[in-house]
Amino acid sequence: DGTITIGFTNSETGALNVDSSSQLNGFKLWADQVNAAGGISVGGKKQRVVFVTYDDQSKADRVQQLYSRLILQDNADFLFSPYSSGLTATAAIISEQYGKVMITTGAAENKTYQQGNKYLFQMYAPATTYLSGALEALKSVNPKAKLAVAYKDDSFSKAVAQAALARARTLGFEVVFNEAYAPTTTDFGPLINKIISAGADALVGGGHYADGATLARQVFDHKVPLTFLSLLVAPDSPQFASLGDSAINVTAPSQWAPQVTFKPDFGPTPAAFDEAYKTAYGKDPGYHAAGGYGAGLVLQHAIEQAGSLDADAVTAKLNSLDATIFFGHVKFAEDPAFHGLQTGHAMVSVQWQKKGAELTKEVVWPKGGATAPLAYPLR
Amino acid sequence: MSALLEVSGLCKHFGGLRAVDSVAFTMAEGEILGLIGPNGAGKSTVFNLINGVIRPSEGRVRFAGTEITGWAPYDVVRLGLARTHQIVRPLGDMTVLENCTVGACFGRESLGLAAARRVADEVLELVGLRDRRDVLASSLTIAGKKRLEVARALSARPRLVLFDEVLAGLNPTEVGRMIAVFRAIRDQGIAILMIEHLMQAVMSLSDRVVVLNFGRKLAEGRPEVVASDPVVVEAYLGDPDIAARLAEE
Amino acid sequence: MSEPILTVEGLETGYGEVQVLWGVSLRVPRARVTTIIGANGAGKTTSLYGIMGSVRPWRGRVLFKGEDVTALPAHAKAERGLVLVPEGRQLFNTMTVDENLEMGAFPPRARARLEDNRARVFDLFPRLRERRDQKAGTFSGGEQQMLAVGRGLMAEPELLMIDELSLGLSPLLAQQLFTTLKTLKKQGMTILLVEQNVHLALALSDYAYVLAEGRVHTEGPAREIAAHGDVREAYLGV
Amino acid sequence: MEMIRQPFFWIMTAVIALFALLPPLTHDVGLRESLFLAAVYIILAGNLNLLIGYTGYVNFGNIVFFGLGGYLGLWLVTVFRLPLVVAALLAGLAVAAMTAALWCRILRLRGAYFALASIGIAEATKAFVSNFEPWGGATGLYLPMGAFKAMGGPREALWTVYFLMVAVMAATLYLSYAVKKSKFGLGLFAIREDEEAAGVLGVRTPYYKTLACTLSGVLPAVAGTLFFFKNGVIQPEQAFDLTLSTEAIVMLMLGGQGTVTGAALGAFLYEQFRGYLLISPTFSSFQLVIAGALLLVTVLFMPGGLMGWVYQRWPRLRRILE
Amino acid sequence: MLGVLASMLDGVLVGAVYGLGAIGLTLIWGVMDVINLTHGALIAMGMFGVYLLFSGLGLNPYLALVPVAAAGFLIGLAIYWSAVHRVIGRPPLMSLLSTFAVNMVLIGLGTSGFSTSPYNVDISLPGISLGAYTFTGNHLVAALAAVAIAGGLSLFLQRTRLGKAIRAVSSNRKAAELMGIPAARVLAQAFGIGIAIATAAGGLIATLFPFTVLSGGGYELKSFVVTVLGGLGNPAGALAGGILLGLIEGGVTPFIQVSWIPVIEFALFVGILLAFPNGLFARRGH
Ligand SMILES: Nc1ncnc2c1ncn2[C@@H]1O[C@H](COP(=O)(O)OP(=O)(O)OP(=O)(O)O)[C@@H](O)[C@H]1O
Ligand SMILES: Nc1ncnc2c1ncn2[C@@H]1O[C@H](COP(=O)(O)OP(=O)(O)OP(=O)(O)O)[C@@H](O)[C@H]1O
Ligand SMILES: [Mg+2]
Ligand SMILES: [Mg+2]
Repeated sequence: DGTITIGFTNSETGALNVDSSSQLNGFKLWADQVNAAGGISVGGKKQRVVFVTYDDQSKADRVQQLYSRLILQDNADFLFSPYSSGLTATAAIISEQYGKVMITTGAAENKTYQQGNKYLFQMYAPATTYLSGALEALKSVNPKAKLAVAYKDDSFSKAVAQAALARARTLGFEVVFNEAYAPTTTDFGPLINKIISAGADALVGGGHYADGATLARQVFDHKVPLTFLSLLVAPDSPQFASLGDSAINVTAPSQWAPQVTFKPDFGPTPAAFDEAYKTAYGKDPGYHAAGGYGAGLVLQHAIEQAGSLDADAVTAKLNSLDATIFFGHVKFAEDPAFHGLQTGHAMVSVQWQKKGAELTKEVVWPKGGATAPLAYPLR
Repeated sequence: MSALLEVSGLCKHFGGLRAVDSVAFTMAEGEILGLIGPNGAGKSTVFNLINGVIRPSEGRVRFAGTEITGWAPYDVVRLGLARTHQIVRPLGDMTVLENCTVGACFGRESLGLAAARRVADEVLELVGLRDRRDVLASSLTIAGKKRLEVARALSARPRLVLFDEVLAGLNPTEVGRMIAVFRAIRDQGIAILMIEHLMQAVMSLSDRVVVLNFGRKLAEGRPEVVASDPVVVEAYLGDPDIAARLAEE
Repeated sequence: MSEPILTVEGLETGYGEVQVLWGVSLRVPRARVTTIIGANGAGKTTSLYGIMGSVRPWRGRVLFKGEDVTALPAHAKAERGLVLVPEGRQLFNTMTVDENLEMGAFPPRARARLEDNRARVFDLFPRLRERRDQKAGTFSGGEQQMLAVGRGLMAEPELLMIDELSLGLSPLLAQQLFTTLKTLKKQGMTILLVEQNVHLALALSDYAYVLAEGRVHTEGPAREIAAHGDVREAYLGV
Repeated sequence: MEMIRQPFFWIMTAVIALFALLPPLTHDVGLRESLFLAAVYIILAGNLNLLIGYTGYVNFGNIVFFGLGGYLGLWLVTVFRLPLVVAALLAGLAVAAMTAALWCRILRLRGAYFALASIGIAEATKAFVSNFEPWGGATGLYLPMGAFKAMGGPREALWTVYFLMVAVMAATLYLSYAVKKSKFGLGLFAIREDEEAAGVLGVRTPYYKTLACTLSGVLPAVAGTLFFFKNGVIQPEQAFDLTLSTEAIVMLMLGGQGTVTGAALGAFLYEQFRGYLLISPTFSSFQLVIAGALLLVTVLFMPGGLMGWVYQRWPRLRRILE
Repeated sequence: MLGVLASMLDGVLVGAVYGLGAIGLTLIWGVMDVINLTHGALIAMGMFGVYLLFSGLGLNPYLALVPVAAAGFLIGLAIYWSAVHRVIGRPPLMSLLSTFAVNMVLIGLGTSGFSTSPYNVDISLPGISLGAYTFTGNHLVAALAAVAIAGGLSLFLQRTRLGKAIRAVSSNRKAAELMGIPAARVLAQAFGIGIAIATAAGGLIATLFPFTVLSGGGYELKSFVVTVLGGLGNPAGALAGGILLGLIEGGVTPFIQVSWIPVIEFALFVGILLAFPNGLFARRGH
């Protein structure tokens, strides 16, 4: 028929709800624009995009059931992954056996790509690279900083933190505190007291939105004497501004920010995307939104190159893809040991800065793409 | 021949209360011993101590030549000592038959299911619950439940049964019938230790009677002797022709 | 004789599908002791529960002090002075003797005279005074019976119904209880008694009903019943 | 072996046959996936029945058997390269051993307190495993594709796992039936009704309880290995999900505790029902509300669960559908 | 050293709130032998109640507790009559099931209304500091409120007629009816009280930590622990249990990785259960 079906589950309910849904907005925006333009042209013929989605409740129980259904009942031509690394690994078993291309957005845990998958492609820069930018930024202002690392006890955050620790050592920081906290933590009092006791003056880590926002707020409430604070995921979301003073000068690694100045080989410019997103949803796009859009864009590009919906043809194009889009540089590892791992994309560091009464999110690292100098110290 | 049951220096304290205070007595094979005494004298507690529901503070219990002090109830039954509860404890959601089958399965001979059912049937016949065998135990009347207690205890094929006020709640005629049943049981060579407040039954059944008062043994001996013992009358039996005095205006 | 305090007309009820009562009619005159006797399973307890409403009547009427109370829940009847001391004690096992008695005096009308009644009960059963702080559940069978009756008296009953009064009581205590009932009767209390110690029961009562298979088999003045041939043979064991 | 002569034995066998044959004959993978989950639920509810339905001990921690089994199994497969079946069986035995050792003490607690303790155990285990590095801590264990290769590629592997799961389900059904019909079962029922009285009647209550609890752990553990092997990854949050524990209890009650049919039926219907709501476009956003409402209605108006209702309506079936 | 002291104090403050959170559960459980699985959902409901009154009407969160608790009481009555009454006295699992069902409905409505994303009540009262460590005013106030409510309730149960009636009904419903106690109504009120306190607790927690529709679950779990520490149906015990729990958490954190706290916590919980089968502060056995 004349349509291209893309199937995926997203976490409408459960722990991953927030991050997962902003990504969904990205997907939708992409699909709307494509369809407005008549669809994706496959061998000269325009085909419209339709989504089929189910709620996976952020749980593994039914993921395989749902992905089988997407492939077999709903005849999905292509797949997007569920949000988290665990669910993605589970879904991949199905997608792989039916040879369906699945673009992952979210699943940043490197392990996911070391299971010998052939049709799995990662949109985001892998977990291992998340915090290096933040640490370099810190080094530039305070090489002697006593570093505390506190991260959510889940696979993604843990992978990030471990990479960060390694990096910190090579950069010559003294790590005075290093602990994971339970994913459900809402009371960071005990943790914060320990960080104070450890005499740390810089804190990096975090996890996802809920815990990250809470941590930032309680660091502020407890008047922790920190000079530098960089957290995963949470500060990148526009919602973070609602924390008010607690948000000031908090930095975050970001897959993408509206201010970046990439020159796309295809697709919209960063500014154009930013614009479109604002008009569509009335709020700034976070990187999950951008990633979602990017995933669609990359898939579309590969399909058009291949000129067919055949999975292997599209896979070939994705394997050979090496281009820059509004989201940044995209290149997938071809080495079977970790096939599909994102190797091209580089991350930026953003920081919430107080401009008069306004809180604005500025890119502060790398210096090249920076829109404002790093504000230091924290308070 | 050595005694079947031998209780010596038995004591049980609840906090300050000496519920049972150095009680001692013995029973021979196939004997019927009546255990009487005022309410709260410690009779049921003695039962609990004998079959191991609670551990004695002091004293020893020997049964069939084995020291069973502090044994768990389920081991005591396997040795052939079964009991009933004064405050009935039917297995409510199981049928009358199933209740007795449990008794037989895990009793002295620990029978298989089929054999156990046969035993259970016989016993139910004996106590006159045969026609109720398939109703839920919870739907029996109090007296019915007491009969069930008797049946369950007998299903274990015991050498000694402890009956705790199983005649209470029967009217004199029904009591008469149960007395016959008890005789039948005894004729099977099963010894009976029974707590009763119904003198009619105690007198006509018991070979010997032990009287408890405030946890201590007050008297012991042949029924008619004990019954005429002024101490017992004063503490327990009271006025024989009370009925007359109630009737007169 | 004054009009009865309690009248039961053609009461029918049972459990689940099983019908137990097949039209029981009773009249309980004021300031008298009335007795119900009958074999096990005859339906005595069920009748009392039917009257209280603990078992819902299927057919028939219950009139208390002239008022039709058939449909009222048990607690409403207790508030009107219709009190049952149930078979098998039914104490508040996790509460102390004192608290049990106090709960007996829950209805407003009884609350007022709580202290006097408590004193009266304690005189009746000194054992309860000695053990006022013991948990009811750990009482001996007979002690529980004392407490059950005592709790009933706490409720300022106008009609006191007792199921198996002497069940589990030592002869001496049973005698004492019956004597107490006699005094209560003299004081003008109305009593409906279910009792297996038929001799004492009939001796105490003025009027008696014999229940068999859920029907009233015979009724009449206690003396006549006691003398009645097949009653003697069926229930008095002679 | 007079079990064979009972009609119910053949009814069970027929149902199992349907599970085993329908998907391959229809080549319907969707059906397979749905029946797979149903089988898992039946295993959970069915074994739980041994403890709750037969013995009267409410175990909120039943998911621990499943989760631990999964971890042990995947660990054996990934680290020691053991074949799946061997790993699964070993996991089952290991869990049984742990249960026998640990739970016999817990089982001294009565009623509500046992329920509480079981929750405690579930949470403690989960928290422990998320910190236990040999098992990947919070990251969990990922299964290399190689493991599937050994079984002739993912496609075949998933089919094999499905059949294995059906086998475990069969074992569950036969086991609960055999127990119910046995002297052992009678003892358990006695304990459920009144533990003191059971003891006085000669039932060795401590041993029986421990045995029942241990038995109820073996097959879920085996199932756990299979389930997470199929998922390709196991993580604490998924392995020790207390909600699933509670849901298992719900299924049991829904079908009618103490009956083999009830446990199975309850589990099956619950799975189908939740599955349907989840994918149905109209309900999906309200699926919880609807599921809840319907459950409530069933509980209130079918106290004995489905089987309770059936027995009331057709008393004769009590003899046939155990 | 100061650090240890500080985190123990923090623990006590939070613990008091845990205690309050558990009271509703332990009360209902002890009184009518109902394991109320809606507890968590209703704690969450309390959180959102305060949140709405605060961010919507700008009502002071602590004042908002009053209407929230009142609403909680009514909701409690509603749940009792609709879901609990018919299953009471049936095998304990029945009530477990019906409350679980209601819980599903509540959570379902909650998620469709607020999704599962976090909210918070944005006030911070001036706190006090101890060296580098700060105790927020919110914690102090919450702890005090918790103690007050718990104290009031246990007085109510021990002293008042209704209180005793509640215990009587829980001990023997049939007898209570015969003694003129309207059992059903009494139970309904007990349930209502339990829920009112649960929602109030939720409201207090909302002033301390951010929350989602699902947050209640975590506190429900802690409530189970606290219930055991404190003994079934014993509010004062629950409070003590809660504080103890907080103290333990605070006491161990300085010495172990925080991610190990749950392990310690629940292992300890099971241990205590085995050592004191009727709860640490149990006054009446069960
Ligand atoms: N668990 C317990 N805790 C405290 N006191 C107890 C306990 N069990 C029994 N008692 C007390 O011990 C005494 C003896 O109780 P027991 O049941 O043996 O009396 P009994 O002789 O059987 O009386 P009855 O003829 O009324 O049954 C009673 O006063 C009772 O209150
Ligand atoms: N809860 C119940 N469920 C079902 N049937 C019952 C129940 N209680 C009593 N019955 C039945 O009702 C009938 C009458 O019982 P009831 O208790 O009224 O007899 P009763 O005259 O009090 O006997 P008893 O002298 O033994 O107390 C009996 O056949 C009994 O089996
Ligand atoms: Mg006794
Ligand atoms: Mg009766």
